[in-house]
Amino acid sequence: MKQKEMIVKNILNSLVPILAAFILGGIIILAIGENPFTTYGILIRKSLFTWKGFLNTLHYATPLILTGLAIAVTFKANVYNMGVEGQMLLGGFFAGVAGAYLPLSTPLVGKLICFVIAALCGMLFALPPALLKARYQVNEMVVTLMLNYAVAKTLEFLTTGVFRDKSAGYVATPVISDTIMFQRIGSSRITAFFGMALIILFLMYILMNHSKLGFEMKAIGKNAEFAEATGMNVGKKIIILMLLSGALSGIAGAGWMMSDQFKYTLSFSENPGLGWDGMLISLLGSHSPIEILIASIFYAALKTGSDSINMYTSVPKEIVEIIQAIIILFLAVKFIKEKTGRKNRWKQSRKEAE
Amino acid sequence: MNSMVQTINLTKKFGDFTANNKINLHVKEQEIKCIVGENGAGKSTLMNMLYGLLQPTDGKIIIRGREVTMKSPLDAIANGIGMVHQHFKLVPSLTVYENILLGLEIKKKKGSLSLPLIDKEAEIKCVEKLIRDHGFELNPTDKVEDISVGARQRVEILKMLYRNVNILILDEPTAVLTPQEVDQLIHTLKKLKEQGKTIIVITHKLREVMELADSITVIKQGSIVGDVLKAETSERQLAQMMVGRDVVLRVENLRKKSADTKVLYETRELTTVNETGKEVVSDISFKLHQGEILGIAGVEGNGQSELVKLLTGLMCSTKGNTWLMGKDITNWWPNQLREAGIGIIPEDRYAQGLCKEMSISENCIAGYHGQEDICRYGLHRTKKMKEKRDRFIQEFDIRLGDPNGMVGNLSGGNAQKVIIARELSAAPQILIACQPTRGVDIGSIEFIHKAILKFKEAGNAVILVSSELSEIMSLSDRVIVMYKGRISGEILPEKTSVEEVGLLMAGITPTEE
Amino acid sequence: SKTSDSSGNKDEKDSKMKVAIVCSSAGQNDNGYNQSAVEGAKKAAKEFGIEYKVVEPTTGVPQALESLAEDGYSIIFNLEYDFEALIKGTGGAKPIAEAYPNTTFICMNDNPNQDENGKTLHKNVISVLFDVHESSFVAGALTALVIENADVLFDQASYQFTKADAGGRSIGFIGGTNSNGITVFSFGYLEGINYIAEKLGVSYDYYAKYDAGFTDSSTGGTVAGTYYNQGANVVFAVAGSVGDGVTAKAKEVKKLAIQVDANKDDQQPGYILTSVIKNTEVPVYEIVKQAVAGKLAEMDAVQNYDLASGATSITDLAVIEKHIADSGKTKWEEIKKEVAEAQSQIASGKIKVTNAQKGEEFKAEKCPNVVIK
Amino acid sequence: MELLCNILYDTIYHSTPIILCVLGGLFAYRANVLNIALEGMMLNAAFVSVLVQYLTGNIFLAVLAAIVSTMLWGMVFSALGISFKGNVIVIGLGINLMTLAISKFVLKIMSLANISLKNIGAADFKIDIPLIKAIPILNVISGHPLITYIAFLAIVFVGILMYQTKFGVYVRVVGENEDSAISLGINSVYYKYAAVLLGSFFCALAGINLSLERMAMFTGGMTAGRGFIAIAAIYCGQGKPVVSAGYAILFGVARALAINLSIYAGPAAGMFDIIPYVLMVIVLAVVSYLKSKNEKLRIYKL
Ligand SMILES: Nc1ncnc2c1ncn2[C@@H]1O[C@H](COP(=O)(O)OP(=O)(O)OP(=O)(O)O)[C@@H](O)[C@H]1O
Ligand SMILES: Nc1ncnc2c1ncn2[C@@H]1O[C@H](COP(=O)(O)OP(=O)(O)OP(=O)(O)O)[C@@H](O)[C@H]1O
Ligand SMILES: [Mg+2]
Ligand SMILES: [Mg+2]
Repeated sequence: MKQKEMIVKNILNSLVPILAAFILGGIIILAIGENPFTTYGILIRKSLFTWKGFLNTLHYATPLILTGLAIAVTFKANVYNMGVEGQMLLGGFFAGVAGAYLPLSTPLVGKLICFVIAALCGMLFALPPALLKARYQVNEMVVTLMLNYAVAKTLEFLTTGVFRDKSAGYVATPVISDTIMFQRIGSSRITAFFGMALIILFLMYILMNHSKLGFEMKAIGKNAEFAEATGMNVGKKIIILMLLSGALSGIAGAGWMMSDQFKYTLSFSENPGLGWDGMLISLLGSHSPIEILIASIFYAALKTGSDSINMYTSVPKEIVEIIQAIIILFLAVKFIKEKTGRKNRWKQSRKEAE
Repeated sequence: MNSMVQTINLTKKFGDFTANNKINLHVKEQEIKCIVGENGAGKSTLMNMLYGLLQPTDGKIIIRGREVTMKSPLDAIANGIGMVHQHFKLVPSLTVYENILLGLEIKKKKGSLSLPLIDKEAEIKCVEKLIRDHGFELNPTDKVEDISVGARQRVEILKMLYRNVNILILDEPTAVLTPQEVDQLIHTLKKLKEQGKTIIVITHKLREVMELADSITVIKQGSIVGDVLKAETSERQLAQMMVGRDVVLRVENLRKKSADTKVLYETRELTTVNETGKEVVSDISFKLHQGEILGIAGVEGNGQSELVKLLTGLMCSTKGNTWLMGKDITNWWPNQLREAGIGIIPEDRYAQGLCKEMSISENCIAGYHGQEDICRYGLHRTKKMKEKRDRFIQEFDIRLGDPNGMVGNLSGGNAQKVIIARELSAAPQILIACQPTRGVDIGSIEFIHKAILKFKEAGNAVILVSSELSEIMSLSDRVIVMYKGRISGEILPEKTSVEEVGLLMAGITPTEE
Repeated sequence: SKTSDSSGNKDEKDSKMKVAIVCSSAGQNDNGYNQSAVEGAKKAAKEFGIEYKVVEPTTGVPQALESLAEDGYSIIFNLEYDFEALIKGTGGAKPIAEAYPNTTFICMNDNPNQDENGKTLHKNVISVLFDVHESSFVAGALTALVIENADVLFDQASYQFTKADAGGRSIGFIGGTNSNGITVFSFGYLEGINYIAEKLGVSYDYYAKYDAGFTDSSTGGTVAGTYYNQGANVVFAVAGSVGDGVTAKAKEVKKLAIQVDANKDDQQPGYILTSVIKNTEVPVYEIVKQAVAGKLAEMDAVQNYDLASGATSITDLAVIEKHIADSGKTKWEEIKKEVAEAQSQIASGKIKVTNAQKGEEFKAEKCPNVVIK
Repeated sequence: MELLCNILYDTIYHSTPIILCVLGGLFAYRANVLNIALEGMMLNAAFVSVLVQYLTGNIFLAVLAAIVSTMLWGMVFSALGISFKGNVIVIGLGINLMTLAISKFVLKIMSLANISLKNIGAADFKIDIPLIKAIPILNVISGHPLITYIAFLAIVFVGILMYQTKFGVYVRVVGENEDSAISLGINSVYYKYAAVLLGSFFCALAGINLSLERMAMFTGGMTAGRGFIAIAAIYCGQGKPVVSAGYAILFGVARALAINLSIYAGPAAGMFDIIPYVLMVIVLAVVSYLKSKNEKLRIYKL
């Protein structure tokens, strides 16, 4: 009974904002003289209700799942790794460079090497802020934010300089070798990378909910002093979590490189970027792996849907971004108050006690 | 004498749990009323209603014969009611005078024009006068974060006095005070009463009740179970009313002379500095023998807190060593200390001992969450965790509503029992217990004291740090007293008077005869 | 709306030729490169009754190309530099060009449709190249001539040029990124400046930045500001919206800027000397026209648009002309003549301009009268 | 000499919007509502001011519209974050996305890639200070638009507001110990709202400065992360007005250096852009190191 109530409440809490956002968006669409129903029909049908479209949506959700997890493992511990975007770019870039320049002849080992390189790059980025935080309590949010810009600029410099594909008429690194490209499955864009992300998601679920590290992560997030006093060695854990986050981000970048982009361009992660999207996804999913999965797919559906709107209607596709922003604003608020839930639980427990 | 505060059938429900049930409280003008009761009895709830922080579900509040409804603390203050909360509501980064005048700032004036700027000088003067008028010891320009707990409490009281209240409510004012500060407070309150104030005090300490009160109200499970005059009652009777059975008010250590038992634990010349580089713990050396309780006493702010952090791995030393059974454990981390066999009951229950927002079972394993019985291949075994929790609940008589709930829902005493259960059941050889009974009701105190003694008698050793001198004197075999970061003396409790200890705590070494 | 008569009968609609334009990240309203292409399509739609669609991809160009081809578009213009999936195929998929043989894909600005030996790979891919190096050369020549004669040409009150002998022989170049597509402008421009400088026996300083990006116009403003402060009298921006910051700065410091892609002379009238036009309207219209006539298959796989084609050039200078002082009118006519002369020499092949887009290397010794800073 | 003047002038130029954002974010930071929407609010003001100027040609209206609309975003932020107790980081990011999307949407409907004002230019906004204008080097102080002067004066103003007035004290109290504020009848919600709204007012000035005053144009995403830099500066200065503004200026210096020196750097110029970011990290690391050098405590304040 209690369980059911909670589930209904959760569902309502996510559906109401989405509906409200669509209604507001619909008013805007009406205002510019278009039909909101056909627009929404196209938005949703193409990205979720056709088989190929759905698989494409999953493909675009894949890096988001990983960056979302990368955010979750630090944010949950109250450590703010805002550098996921930069770590992802760094991972993607060097996976791409390795994929293009190293003689990687076997698909599996080749990919593995690229992933390892990318994970190391992400960790390398995460290390300075982690050490500074653990040693001298330097605010990690500021450091990662700054390093993000520094990394983006550096990669731009490298892409336009040493690693530039001289034969291309535009700025890009050389295309990675065929062997390490993830192969498409069927006619959709989905690749084995999605499966890989699911496995990582599962492992992270176990890690976050059933492991010692997960327990410590939670404790640090809720009360760092308590965590330190009960021997969790907070400084060390911060470093571990930051490195884990960096590795996940790096892997996200490498996978995106090997399954979709195949070369590093200055728009490798688009605007606002897979890392930033991941941050929103993680926050919307309250840093829980399952919810992150759902949020990523929803987010990717809006992305592919905006392409459909662009292609099949004359509504500016920017409308999708507006709807997306409205959804985010509304999702930030729990319309049906958690409080009542807690009181109910309290009541329940009192009754049991008597 | 007139009635000052009266409640008629005052009831407060949280959901369908009744925290206060038809309370008929009666406080006379210019009396000190003490309210006692177990943890969770509903004392704070009642007071919060009188101060406008909670709205009653039912019933009336009558102040000076007039029925009032109070929607916020502002209404209460307007009705002349002030409250000093157990957890101070001060702003640490502001100064004493800023805190006192918060909300009633004095503005700069230019002629008859009032500027938007705060007139700091006028404020300081005003607060200085206030401090003088009431004979308090405070420096108005000190920052609150830099002053002692006792001083903070005086700031809270002044804050209310400045607002001209004549009914003053204090919720567990002595829980965090040193004995000296308690005496000072009692003195202050009595003086305030002479000045015509009416005072309501909640406390768990019956000694204070007997010293302070004119009349006493006992609350149990949300209802009044006793209303007596001080002159007509005794500590024992009060305890009996509160708990519903006879309570041993002073659990005594039966000090068996166990000469020359093994040294389990030793520190030599432990020294550390605070973040400004000032030495706060200097050359602390002591030995702890098997079967011994070593008390550490001292006025708060004399380095005990830092010493405890040093001993429990929350702080690093700049000099000196610690040994556990001959093994050097200097600067080990808390997890290493626990593994080596040191149990830790930390000073601040909700800051270091427990995590309010985590479940009871999670709190039951914290600190031992890597041990094999509950953690295999880095993964936690939920079933074993639950079993452990249920065992604790049983063995340590932890009373709670929902075993799957959060620790934050437990009352103070029961929360403390979770820590005791966790630390003792790991079978350590040394227990470092800091303020183990702070804010805990007498029933639980009895339980905790017995548990500590039992642990010692099983051949282990305890370091007991407490600002409650009576606790130290009754439990310890040997006591060291700290003053300004150093050991100012070592005594045997059964051979020493409380006065002598007080002198040591003030840094005065009595000349040996 | 673009798919106008939805009430029209279905057969007729299906039989219409469908053309799509996949925009680059600058978007369809960039007042330049993309917008011109759309104009071309619009014009063709009006004349030939075709149906067209403008797409700004969110999830990448390959995805857009695929969807459009699948939806039966017969001509797809790709304005973004992203040809890998189209020509070579990525991720184990067939090249898109091969997967959709009935669609003709147009690659703008590049010729990716060839193997190492220069052999054409796909028959249904047409590459379109613009000789912007030549128009840049013309712009360079114009720039030097204007700087040399600035005091006569312009009214002293409305402009604040640095005197030519007092460091005013400096010119700035701001590029979005360091790619062939950008440097091709710079090198042509340089050679144009050198052409005049050599004639007059003077020497110019050349400041260049190739990584200003395409979006942050305030970066453009600042960088241009430093160039103008160094004495530069003209700054040439090939950097999308960043260029808009440059022109705003030009107005602020009362000097001149040069824009790119479309005729943007009107953006800050009087402060934009000219724009180096890359007019995508021409090829879009041309190709659709051929397709309607059924002659698409006969078109060369590489379409090169030079000065003569009108697809690339500098503007007609009509806007700046209005700001020429009366005293300078005659000089201005002379300058125009000289510029036209250079133009014809290029057309006749007498002047050879480095074309970085084809991978030609720029040789500094060819330009002794321009010092690259 | 010339170079020095350029660097100094550019420092002022680049610091201004960041200083304003810092001042805007300070109060919210102190009131314990992290306002990550500085970026979006600034973008909104940049957009609206230029748009209204473009449509009406009325400067007064443009500035007014920018300020009012930005403060409306402040209201949205406060309503969702303070009254409805939503997650302020999500709301902040949401507003950032929203303002960006709206500007893109409107530009798309108007078929423009950016708005470039023709009848008014950046030069029209510049104000010379009579005497200082003539003094070498010091003259870099002269020749800036109005809001630039306001920004620097506002540092002092905000300092006074924060430490000498009731408002400042209450905002800090609300942020530090909300219970204390409530128990004394201070309306904490009101002060949080006020802190956020004051912040959006400053962000509006930053936006107007960025687009209308300095460039007389708007391009999508022209705020280019300045709001986040401001947040970093606030954190570095721990919410103290002068120190935080100092970090903003430090960033401006680094930016000015990078831009002016990169002219001489040849191919390495691209790497100069990272100077400001790396410098911020280094300064912060050194400051934190010095502060925690003596720290023997192992407890983290997260
Ligand atoms: N806001 C609330 N919601 C639900 N239950 C509450 C709330 N506040 C208090 N309670 C419950 O009401 C009962 C009375 O609490 P109260 O704080 O008055 O106890 P107390 O006598 O002050 O205890 P202690 O001695 O620990 O201070 C407790 O069981 C408590 O759990
Ligand atoms: N909303 C709530 N739901 C459940 N339990 C609550 C709630 N609010 C308070 N409690 C519990 O009620 C008890 C007393 O609450 P209160 O806030 O009065 O504590 P206190 O007297 O200030 O604190 P202490 O326990 O330190 O004496 C605590 O155990 C607390 O956890
Ligand atoms: Mg209480
Ligand atoms: Mg209590």
